Amino acid sequence: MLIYEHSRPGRMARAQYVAAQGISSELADDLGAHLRSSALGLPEVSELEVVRHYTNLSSKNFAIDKQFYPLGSCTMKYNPRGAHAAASIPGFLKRHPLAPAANSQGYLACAYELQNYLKDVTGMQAVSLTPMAGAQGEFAGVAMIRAYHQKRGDHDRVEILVPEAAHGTNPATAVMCGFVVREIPVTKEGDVDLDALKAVVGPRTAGLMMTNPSTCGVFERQIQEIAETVHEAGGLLYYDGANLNAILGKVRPGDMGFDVLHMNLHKTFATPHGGGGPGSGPVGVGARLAPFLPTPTVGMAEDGTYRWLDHKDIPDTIGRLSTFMGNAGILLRAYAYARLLGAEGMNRVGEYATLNANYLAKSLEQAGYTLAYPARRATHEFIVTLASEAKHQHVTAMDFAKRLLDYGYHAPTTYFPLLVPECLLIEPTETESKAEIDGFVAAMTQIRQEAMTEPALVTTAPHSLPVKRLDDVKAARDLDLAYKVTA
Amino acid sequence: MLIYEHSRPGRMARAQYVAAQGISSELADDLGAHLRSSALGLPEVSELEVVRHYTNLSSKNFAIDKQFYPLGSCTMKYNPRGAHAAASIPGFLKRHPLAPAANSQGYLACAYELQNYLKDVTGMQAVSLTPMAGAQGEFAGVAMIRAYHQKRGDHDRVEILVPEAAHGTNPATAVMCGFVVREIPVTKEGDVDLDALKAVVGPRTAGLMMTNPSTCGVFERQIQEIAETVHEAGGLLYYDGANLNAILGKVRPGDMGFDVLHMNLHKTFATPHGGGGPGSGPVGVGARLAPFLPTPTVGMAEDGTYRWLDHKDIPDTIGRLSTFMGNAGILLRAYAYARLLGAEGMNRVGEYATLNANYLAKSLEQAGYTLAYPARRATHEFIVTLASEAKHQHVTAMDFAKRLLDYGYHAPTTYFPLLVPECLLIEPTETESKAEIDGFVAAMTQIRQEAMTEPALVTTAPHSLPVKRLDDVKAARDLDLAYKVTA
Amino acid sequence: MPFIPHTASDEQEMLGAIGVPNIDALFDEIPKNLRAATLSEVPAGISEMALQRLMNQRARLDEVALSFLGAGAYEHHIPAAVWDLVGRGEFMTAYTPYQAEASQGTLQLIYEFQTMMTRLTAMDVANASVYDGATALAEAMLMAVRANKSNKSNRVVVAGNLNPNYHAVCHTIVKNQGLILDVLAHDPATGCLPGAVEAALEGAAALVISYPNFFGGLDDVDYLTDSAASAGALVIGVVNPTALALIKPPGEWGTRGADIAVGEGQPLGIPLASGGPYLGFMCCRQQFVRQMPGRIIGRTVDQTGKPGYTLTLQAREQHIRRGKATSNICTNQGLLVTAATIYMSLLGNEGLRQVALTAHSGTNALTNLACQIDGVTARFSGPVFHERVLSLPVDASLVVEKMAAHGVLPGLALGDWVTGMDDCLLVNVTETKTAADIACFARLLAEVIEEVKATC
Amino acid sequence: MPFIPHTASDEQEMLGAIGVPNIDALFDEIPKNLRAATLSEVPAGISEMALQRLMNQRARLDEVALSFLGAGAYEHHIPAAVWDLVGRGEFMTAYTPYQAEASQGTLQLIYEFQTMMTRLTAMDVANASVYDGATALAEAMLMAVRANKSNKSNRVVVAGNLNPNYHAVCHTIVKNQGLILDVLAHDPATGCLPGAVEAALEGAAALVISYPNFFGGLDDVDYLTDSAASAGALVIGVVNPTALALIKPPGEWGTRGADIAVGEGQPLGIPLASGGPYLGFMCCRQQFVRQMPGRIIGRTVDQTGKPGYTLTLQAREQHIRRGKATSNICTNQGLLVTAATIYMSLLGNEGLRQVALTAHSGTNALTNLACQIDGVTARFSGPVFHERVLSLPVDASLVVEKMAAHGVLPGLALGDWVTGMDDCLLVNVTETKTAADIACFARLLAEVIEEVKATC
Ligand SMILES: Cc1ncc(COP(=O)(O)O)c(C=O)c1O
Ligand SMILES: Cc1ncc(COP(=O)(O)O)c(C=O)c1O
Repeated sequence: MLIYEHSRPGRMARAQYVAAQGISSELADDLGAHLRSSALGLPEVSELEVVRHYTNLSSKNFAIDKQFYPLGSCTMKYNPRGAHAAASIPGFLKRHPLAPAANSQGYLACAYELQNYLKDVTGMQAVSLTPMAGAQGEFAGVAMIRAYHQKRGDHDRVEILVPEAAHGTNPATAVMCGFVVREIPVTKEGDVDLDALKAVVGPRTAGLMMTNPSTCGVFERQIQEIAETVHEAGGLLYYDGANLNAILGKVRPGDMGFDVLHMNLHKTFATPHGGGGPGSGPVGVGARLAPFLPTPTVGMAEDGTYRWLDHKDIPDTIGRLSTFMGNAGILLRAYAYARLLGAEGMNRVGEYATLNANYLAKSLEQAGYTLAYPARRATHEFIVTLASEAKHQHVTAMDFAKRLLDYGYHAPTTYFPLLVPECLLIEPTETESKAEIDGFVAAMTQIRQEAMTEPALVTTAPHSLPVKRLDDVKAARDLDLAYKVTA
Repeated sequence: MLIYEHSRPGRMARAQYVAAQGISSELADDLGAHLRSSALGLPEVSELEVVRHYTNLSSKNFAIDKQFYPLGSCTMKYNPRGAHAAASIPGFLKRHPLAPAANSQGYLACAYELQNYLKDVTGMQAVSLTPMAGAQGEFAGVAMIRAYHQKRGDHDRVEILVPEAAHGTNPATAVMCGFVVREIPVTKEGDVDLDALKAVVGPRTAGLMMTNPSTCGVFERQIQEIAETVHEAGGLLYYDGANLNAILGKVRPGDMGFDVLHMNLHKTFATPHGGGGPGSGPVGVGARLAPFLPTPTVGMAEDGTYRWLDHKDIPDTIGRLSTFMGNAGILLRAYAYARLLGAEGMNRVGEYATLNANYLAKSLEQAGYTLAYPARRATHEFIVTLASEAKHQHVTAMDFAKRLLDYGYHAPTTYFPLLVPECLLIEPTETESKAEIDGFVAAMTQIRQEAMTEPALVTTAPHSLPVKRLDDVKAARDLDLAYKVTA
Repeated sequence: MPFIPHTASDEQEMLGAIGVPNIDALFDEIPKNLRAATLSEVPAGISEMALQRLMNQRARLDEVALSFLGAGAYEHHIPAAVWDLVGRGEFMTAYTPYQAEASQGTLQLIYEFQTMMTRLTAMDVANASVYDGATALAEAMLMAVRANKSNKSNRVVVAGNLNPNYHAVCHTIVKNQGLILDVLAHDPATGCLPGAVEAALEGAAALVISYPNFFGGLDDVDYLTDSAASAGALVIGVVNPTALALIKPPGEWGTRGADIAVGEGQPLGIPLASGGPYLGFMCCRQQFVRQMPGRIIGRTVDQTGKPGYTLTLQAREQHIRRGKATSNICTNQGLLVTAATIYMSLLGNEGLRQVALTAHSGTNALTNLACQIDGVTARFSGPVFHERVLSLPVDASLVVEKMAAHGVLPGLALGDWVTGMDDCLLVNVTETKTAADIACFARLLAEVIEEVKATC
Repeated sequence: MPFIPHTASDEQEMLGAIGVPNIDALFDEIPKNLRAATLSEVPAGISEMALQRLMNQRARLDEVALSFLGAGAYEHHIPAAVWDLVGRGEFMTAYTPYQAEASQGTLQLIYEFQTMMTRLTAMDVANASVYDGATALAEAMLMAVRANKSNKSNRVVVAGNLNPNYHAVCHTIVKNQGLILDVLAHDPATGCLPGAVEAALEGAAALVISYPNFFGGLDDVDYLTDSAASAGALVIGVVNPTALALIKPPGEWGTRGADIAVGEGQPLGIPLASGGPYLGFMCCRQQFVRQMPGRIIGRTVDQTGKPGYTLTLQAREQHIRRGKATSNICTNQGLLVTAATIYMSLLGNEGLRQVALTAHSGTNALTNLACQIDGVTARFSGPVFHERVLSLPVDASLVVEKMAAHGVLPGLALGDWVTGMDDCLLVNVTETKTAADIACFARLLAEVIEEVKATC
């Protein structure tokens, strides 16, 4: 039932009628012709109805707080409640973004220190916290690459190279920044095809976007050679930080030769995903791109107080990316997370994320599943391909995914990266226990059995959720994007 | 699965290791022989495991926030989140109960004003907020009655009269206060049997405990005559305020002739029930019992500041009932609720609680159910008796109750009051909408149908809950009250 | 009517169905002369926004910068996860789990709580809470007198170093049933009970020991327990749950352990909040379980053999036994049990131990620093748990007043609490206090003492 | 390792199963010379307790007593229920609803959000949010240029009275795709756009109107919309959702309404929180839905015909279309959509109207009071919504500085924002401001002006 179906004309949550003391909310006659005459069309419900409706709706979601959620490339790990509490202190929640710096030293201190931590973990020279998600971080990074070449008068560099395994945001970003995308093939072993790269790299190359470990769940072993190749051709290297969780404290993108990167704090720094955001995608840069960082960033004045840096301080900035200063509340959570972990804790993130992934990969292999890159170490994630199951039992990766829901596990990422057929990209993260992983393997083993003996059970799954499999085709064909009230 | 079943030796929620800065938590060798040598025996789990375990456990509860919960005598109405927020402000949460009054004027102001509001709504002369639940309020009230008679040297008054429909806490309280209980029968119409009362009342009568509306869900029409009868005999009248919701703003117990009462703020003042508490049971008294009020209470000094009143101010007090000053946090919620409603809002509570109950009673009667007191007006609650269904279809009140759970409604109170066979005591409260009540009636109609045509469906219910009907006999016979770890 | 959902047309339809012209008609059984006058003290309703602002202003008045007040309620760090979970509507807005199948969440949680409490105290069984520590003790006294089959005494010997408020509450509650509370005075030199208690215990139904005692000190519980056992008295231990991470649990006192253990659950994840809601816990030997008041959850199975949880032994309770119940308690402190259970799960064995150890070290550090101030000494010298009496060269209540004006609550001035202790300050240090806090305390204390001296 | 659950024996078993001697061996594919140096900037980990204390101290530094700052982010009362519900783990710790069957909670909620937004704006369809108001506008510009089939222009005419930060963000984002932003200067006397815009609009792909504008003023949207329509330009309305409870929704501007409506969702139950996370909303005509970026939820049915909700039109998105997507946006502002949806449900039609009306009255009251101060005038005279520019007799930035030192943020000094407005203060009043607050503002303003005058 929709909240609108609880609505009755004239019903109200009266405690939310907010006329301020001493202020009469008389009619706004002075607005004249600007006055709205049509109904607002919001639901009219009681406070209990709202609380009950959304409490019950929430129970229809899977969530990290409820179950294992091994969504590859998404890093669904525990979101510390302590970080949430820290960011929810009234002084922070009520701070207006345009409050004078003198009244903002608390927030600025956190942001300043976070910039430093992020430089440290990535091996970069400078950081801007303003991008509001990974994709916006990518935008900022690629826009800086463009600004760099333009500043140098290097106007022919119109191409961005992207390995074919890349996340969709990479090519989409390159296009948003006005570049042409060239895809680079990936070898059977999951590495970039170096010959293919060398064949396309050249004076038109503005840069290469990649992530390492790659979205194939393996570490790109030739990274130094790739970096040299691109750099020699005059291009820059962009690091998509979505996979930073795999290497936190182990290798730094800056040391691998990357010139610019974004981080997904909502992944590596454990801020909650919120059912689709908010995220935060700070960018880090080496010396060459530092002059182009998006504003604002935080600096320290000579007297030790913190202040905002804007286009006056960074004249070549690509500019502003958000109305104010990015998803500050998420940055506070990430800052809190960094403080809780400390340097030692950070080092262990990559270690245990990798341990869990390799253990799970090995266990699934033993249960009869086919790994996409069996000869490789798993990183923080790995790929299982169900091509054979799809061919012989006609049970697809999507069927396996849906059936997992019945067992109370969220499904891994399906059909990504696109180059591996019928794949599941599985990322357990470091905050899951061995027992939880073993439970998942047991379910997968069972489903494999079902696929052999009773495939219909799997192909018509899920069976125990609020709805059965949904008709996506109808959704796109008979578009119903807003409730039409029966007046 | 129990939290203990997630436990692994050495596992820990490391962020909760709290060694304070600059304090080394070295071994406490100075404790010598006092040192504990045995294991603590707590579970060893990660923070995510805790969050996940209790999030999932919570989903196994019915709750006001999730569904209609018409538990008679319990007043399960909406618990405003605004009141919860008000009581959760750090300054209140961190206030130490023994903080000097000079550092406590915020809390004291709320408590002082709440005392006044409660006097007003009950028609009493003085109030003490210290009792921590209804039963403790009863204790305070009856102990005051005892202290009153003792102070007057009236030592023969050893009996407390209680109508047979009374809540179990009434006789239990009388006994705790050292009295003998005499039950008074109730007529077919739900009124106290006045002749029976007159027959037992006398020089041994310390007082009469009752509630009005009674637990039969009807208003005691002879209340004035009852009061006169008891008073003339030298006894005092105790009002069990559990039913105050029915008459808020309509009649005041003080005006009916009661000398002392407790209120269940966790019912009438909408503080959450918490799965079994906390509650708060302030007592109000007329002039005669004011000298005996439990301490502490809050008074105002001449300079307008608030201060605690203790045995120095109330020398005849029955004494202290809690380590500090009662369930202060609940009092703050009740205060907030009173402020949100205001006088006008209070008046409407009783009105709409009564409207809902009468509408529901009428609807169920039309659906074929038998009302226990069909000739009477329902108050805020009413009784349905399933004696006939139990006799003819062998479907009991408990079966109806369990089956309701399958329909997503919490069951009404069953088998209380004891004098009505196979009864359901139903209290919808004022915060439920007509649509919600209609839905409940539809479910009840359906279940009645099932009881006729497919009784096994009802007698083996519930079918859709985390467990099926539980074996209470085994629970009491093979006592298993704590988990035995398999080492 | 902030929370009433009725629209005018709902109301009309409902009145029509009932067959009355207006709501007032529903009250026609109430004698006219009783109909209430309008409320005069309750002000007009305000919005949630106005309420929030008002309450923020008031709460601000009660803020202090630093507090060393203990005396039965302790400032601990509460992990953020605790109240995020406790505040979930499913826990917060459920009733007592009478319908077991619809309340497995709360029921299992209480079963886990019972398990944790039995282990922490090393006792056999635990109940699902009573109101607070003091009422838990009162109930334990009544219970002990009922349960002690070896004598028919109604006399309970109470340690003189018990929190005076506990004593006061017990007095209020048990006197009506004719119990006699005899105080076993503590040794004024040590703050502990005397070394010979045999005489005092003769013919007593029970002995109440506080461990730690009101002064933070640790009595010789082994000796006391064994002495009580020889005298045929049951032993009731009043314990601090945090302390039990470090010191001997009641189930291990003496040769056979205490018979009943009670205490205040507040330190287990429950905010100070002006004194409540907290939770009183009660544990006992298996043999006394039918004498224990309050709710008890048992594990059982459903019709299919699946494990489940339910209220059990209800024949002890008022809703079944009415006047013959073990107590009149009904609503208890369910939500606080939820908090305590989650707190103990998050802390675990090592976490709780660290809380206790840090508090212990901090207390020692504070004692050392404070005793460097001229005229300040530790009133008693034995070991303590996280609380210590300091003897000051001036009236302690003046010191409290002056330090409080600086936003620091230095502890409890004992003058109003224990006769002859006007110069004494009961100071508590938990894991929340850093070395800097302790230094700040000592600095301000020294200053304020000088100030008081100067003005006297 | 605060959140890693592995025990030593877990680790050993897992390594054994994998067949490696230690965790380090799992990194053997990484070239040795790349292995990281230890972190030098990240300090040692602290406990949650220490963190909480640190953050409390820092947050305290940022507290102010009273604020009249608006300029794109507004202080509103947020009902307590909103974040109690939003903070539920089921909403907060779920991912984007890729597995529809396991995400019906979030999906249905977004569908409800889309419905509410279409109604509030009187537009046909809405998406599930983009980052914030400014990026919503940037996306709308790109979308308009793609969608405008009547001309091939890449020129967007932007109202000069648009929030300068919105303009800056759009510039950053759209310039890379070759869009040209032409500013349509506002009339310095009225703060509104000029009465004749035909020439400026010629050949433009779109016109951006801000309603209210940056100064709080209300442009003649009917005229502007109709002019754009005649010129073949699409109309993008940048609107404040609270204002729409009082003033004309973009779908009703002029004869045919705006084509795209965007704005900042922050006023709908989202705390100021230093500028984010907020949410940008986007609505448009049905015919442009396939050009709209971001997630869109559709209602459909499951295999049994039961209604359900799912992500739809994914062929617009980067994960399907990669380089050909409408935008690169992936993660958006889901949790804030949750907050806004619950906020709008709680307020309802009349509740939101009251918020707007109260803010409006308060703004008028403040204007009247402030203009009684010698030398203070309203910079523009037309009607406004909850924001107004005051012209001061002294430099506004000095006034802000001095009032802020008293804990009152009087608004935004416009000197750094709009040339020639050094004496101007942009003041916002929402429903949170009482008559007493406004009086306090005026009193302090008068004082501070005198002070500045004296020191100059
Ligand atoms: C590999 C990769 N790159 C980029 C992104 C984009 O990040 P965001 O969703 O925060 O925009 C993601 C997240 O989905 C990702 O997995
Ligand atoms: C009629 C009546 N009296 C007394 C009580 C006891 O109140 P409490 O449970 O708060 O002790 C109740 C609550 O169950 C009740 O319904």
